Amino acid sequence: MFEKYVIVPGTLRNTVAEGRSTGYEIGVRMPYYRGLALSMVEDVALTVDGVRALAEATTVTVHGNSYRLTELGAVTDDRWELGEVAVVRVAHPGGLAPGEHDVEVVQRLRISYMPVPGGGRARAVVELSD
Amino acid sequence: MFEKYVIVPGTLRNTVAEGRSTGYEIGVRMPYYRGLALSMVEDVALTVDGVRALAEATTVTVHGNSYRLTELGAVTDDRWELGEVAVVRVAHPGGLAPGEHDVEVVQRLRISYMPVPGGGRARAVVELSD
Amino acid sequence: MGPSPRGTSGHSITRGVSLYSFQEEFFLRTMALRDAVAAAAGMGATDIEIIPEQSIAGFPHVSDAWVAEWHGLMAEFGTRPLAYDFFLDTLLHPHRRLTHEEQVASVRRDIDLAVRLRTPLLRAIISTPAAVLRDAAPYAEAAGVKLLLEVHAPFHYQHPWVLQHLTVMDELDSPALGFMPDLGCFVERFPRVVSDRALREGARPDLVALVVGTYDAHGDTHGLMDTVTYSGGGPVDVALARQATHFTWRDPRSLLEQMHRTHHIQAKFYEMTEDGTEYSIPYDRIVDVLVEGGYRGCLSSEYEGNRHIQDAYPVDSVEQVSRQHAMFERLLQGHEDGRG
Amino acid sequence: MGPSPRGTSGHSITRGVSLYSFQEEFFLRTMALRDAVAAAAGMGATDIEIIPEQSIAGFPHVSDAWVAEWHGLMAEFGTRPLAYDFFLDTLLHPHRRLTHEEQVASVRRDIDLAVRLRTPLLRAIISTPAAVLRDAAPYAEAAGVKLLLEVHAPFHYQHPWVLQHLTVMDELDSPALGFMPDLGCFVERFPRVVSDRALREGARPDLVALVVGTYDAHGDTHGLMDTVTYSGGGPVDVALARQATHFTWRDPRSLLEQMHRTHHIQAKFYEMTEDGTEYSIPYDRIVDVLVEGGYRGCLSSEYEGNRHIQDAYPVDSVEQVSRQHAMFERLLQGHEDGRG
Ligand SMILES: [Mn+2]
Ligand SMILES: [Mn+2]
Repeated sequence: MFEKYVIVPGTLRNTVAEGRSTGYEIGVRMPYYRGLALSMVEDVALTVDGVRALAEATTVTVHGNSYRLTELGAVTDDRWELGEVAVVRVAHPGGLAPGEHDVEVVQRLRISYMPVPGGGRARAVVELSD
Repeated sequence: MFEKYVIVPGTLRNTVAEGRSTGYEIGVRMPYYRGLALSMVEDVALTVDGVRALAEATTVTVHGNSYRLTELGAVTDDRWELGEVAVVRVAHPGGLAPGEHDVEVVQRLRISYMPVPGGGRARAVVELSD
Repeated sequence: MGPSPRGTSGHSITRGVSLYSFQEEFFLRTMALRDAVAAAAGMGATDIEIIPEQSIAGFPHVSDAWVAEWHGLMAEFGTRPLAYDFFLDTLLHPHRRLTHEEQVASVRRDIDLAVRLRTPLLRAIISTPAAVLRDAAPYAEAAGVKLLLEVHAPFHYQHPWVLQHLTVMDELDSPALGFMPDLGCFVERFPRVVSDRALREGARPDLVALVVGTYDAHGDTHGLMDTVTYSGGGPVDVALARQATHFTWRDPRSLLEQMHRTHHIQAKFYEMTEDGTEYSIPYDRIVDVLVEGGYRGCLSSEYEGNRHIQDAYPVDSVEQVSRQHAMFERLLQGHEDGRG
Repeated sequence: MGPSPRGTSGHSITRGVSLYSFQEEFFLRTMALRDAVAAAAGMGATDIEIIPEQSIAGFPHVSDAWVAEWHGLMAEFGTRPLAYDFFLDTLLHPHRRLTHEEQVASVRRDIDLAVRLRTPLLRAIISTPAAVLRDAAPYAEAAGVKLLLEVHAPFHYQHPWVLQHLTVMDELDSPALGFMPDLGCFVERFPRVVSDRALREGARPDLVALVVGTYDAHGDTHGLMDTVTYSGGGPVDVALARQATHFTWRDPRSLLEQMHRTHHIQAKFYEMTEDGTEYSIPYDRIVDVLVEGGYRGCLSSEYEGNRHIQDAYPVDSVEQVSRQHAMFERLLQGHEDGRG
């Protein structure tokens, strides 16, 4: 469901602090037909060019509010809305090289009425934007 | 099936070369009711005290024949027999400390008549033997 | 509060749209709430069903301004709020399940919001325990709303889970409890939008034919995944076989069993064809059964085909829902001569 | 080569033991082949079924010495080799499936070994494609052996997969092709060894009762996993619900449908109770059906309870199989007055 729309083209960028690339970020949608409290987002795992981002190095930002991926379980009072493009940031000193990158996003959602986890896997080649 | 017998007590040992501990080994049985060509053993993943052994650092020895875990896929002419205690060795310089260790073994077997992978998970506290 | 009988006509069935139908457009921001209500009204629907967790950013915090806009839209387009679909996030927290009291509180929260949105019917998701509806019923009764369990495939009125609900309904005999069948229980033919997508993803045509043929013959889907595996099928083929075990076909006459407790119907559909019929669900026979049973309520469109075609085709949910309403009109017309 | 009728008796059914029954003891090296054959003979069984991949180290390379020992054991204990269970490792290689020709070659390899072991019947695992048996049949015919598809739960003679086999059997009309039902198709009651283990692993007693009750009433197990999830069940509860969808119950009279092609029977069982009956499979009615249908062949014990009790109890497969044979004797005795 909605796999095609999970990875948002044109949103892959390096993050920069004091003139240095500290990592990268990309816009990601949730593959589900309603919004969900962040406490039910069990994982948003990014893999770029075969290198999997550590959960500890990942943050998720929805409508301006940033959370560490590892701390989402406690966030019952904020939501990832339907179709909202969240910004997923990964601390990765040096950032990504210019050009195209193979991006994979695996999401695991805890949907109360499903006996198995929700979510899904999306993969796309994305060009690094400035 | 047979989970209880997968990890063989009394078989956890450090491996030693030139007076130094180079890693550890443990006796493991396959949780299945027949023998299987090694090419169908997709994984034998050891985790000791929460540290997962790398596939690249793991070897499997059946009746005296040793194979790298990563190369088992090509071994169609040797088998892990029913109930046979294979020796699983992990390169881990320094080896394990004396005393008890929390050992987990996850096996994945490619069973042709099953739509999902076979194998299973076993866990036990095992004392390091001399 | 219920739908009004049409005087001389032979049925008391109204037409509605669940905004669930426009999930593709909401997701991609190509339609807003106003567009959706306008579209529904444009096809002659009178009733609107809403999934607040889908349509209202910031849920469960809903501003008075939002509510005012909602009622403004209803007035502007001549529609009425009819149903509110609630979820019950029993697994809200990572390491513990909501307690019974927390679950009841969650339903009460939704009742409060339903009162503000003036939706007299609430969809209780099938996973809602019977004891939770039992203990929320008095609150619903006081609020003048109904909690209707959505009987969704693979469930039915003889299923152990639904029997627990029937026991509570029998004991409580509350006007606030009832059912809302989802017509996805009546998939007579395997939806071709699903098998076509599998083919696009590389499924083997002979295995697709096997899965579809077995389903369409209402054959034994037990062991269908194994059969596909034994035949050398890959993950896409096996996934299609798994889907065949998720659809269900049963006789639409089973709708008559609890008609006295049926106050709303979710008219699930996968594909309205160009000739104006649903490819897999026999709406003609279903409407006949509803009229025969004297159903007084809404047929609320629930389009769910988008997820099966979005990989390759543009999704036009408005066109799909419009076709369904043209079909509703045609089928209901046949009962408007007073013979119902 | 087939079982010999008993002259004046009313049936032509022999008793056998599949060495599958002693998998626990073989696995743990507490019994060797000789012990197993001696045990089978000791309970009056005449026929031995072997799973070479389980019993013969070094398979598929089997020495003449091993074969000589095998026949020596048969002679010593007065038993005869009857059946050879083959597997078909279509997924032998990680990245490709065996070709059709390789699959046929695998079956031929097993036929060659069966000839050496003098087992006239081969169990073709249910996953064997019909085309593979079709193309191996002439070789089997020349070798004087039969390839018998093991019809295992959830399969049956109307199942699409088995229908493919029936088509081949009808077309080829070869004496080398037939069936070997596994009586695990006839699980009337949920095996308590399975539910008891779930309880030991922490399953919720009310959910165990729901799963077992639904199964025993032959109710709808569709949605049982969901029901357990909605009721707050954890992984052990959900796994038990999944198991309820793997067992099957059908009328033992369905055995009559292909009796003319039934040349062997795997007498699967989970628990022989102290009173000498199988807890979940109605062997009394099954034996009646077999006699009524004029079945000429073996009831070959297939004990599969060990995996469900080994976590907590000592496994005594010999005792379990002995009890089953005492039951066979009792039930067959009832038909030895010539009325069959
Ligand atoms: Mn629905
Ligand atoms: Mn069997």
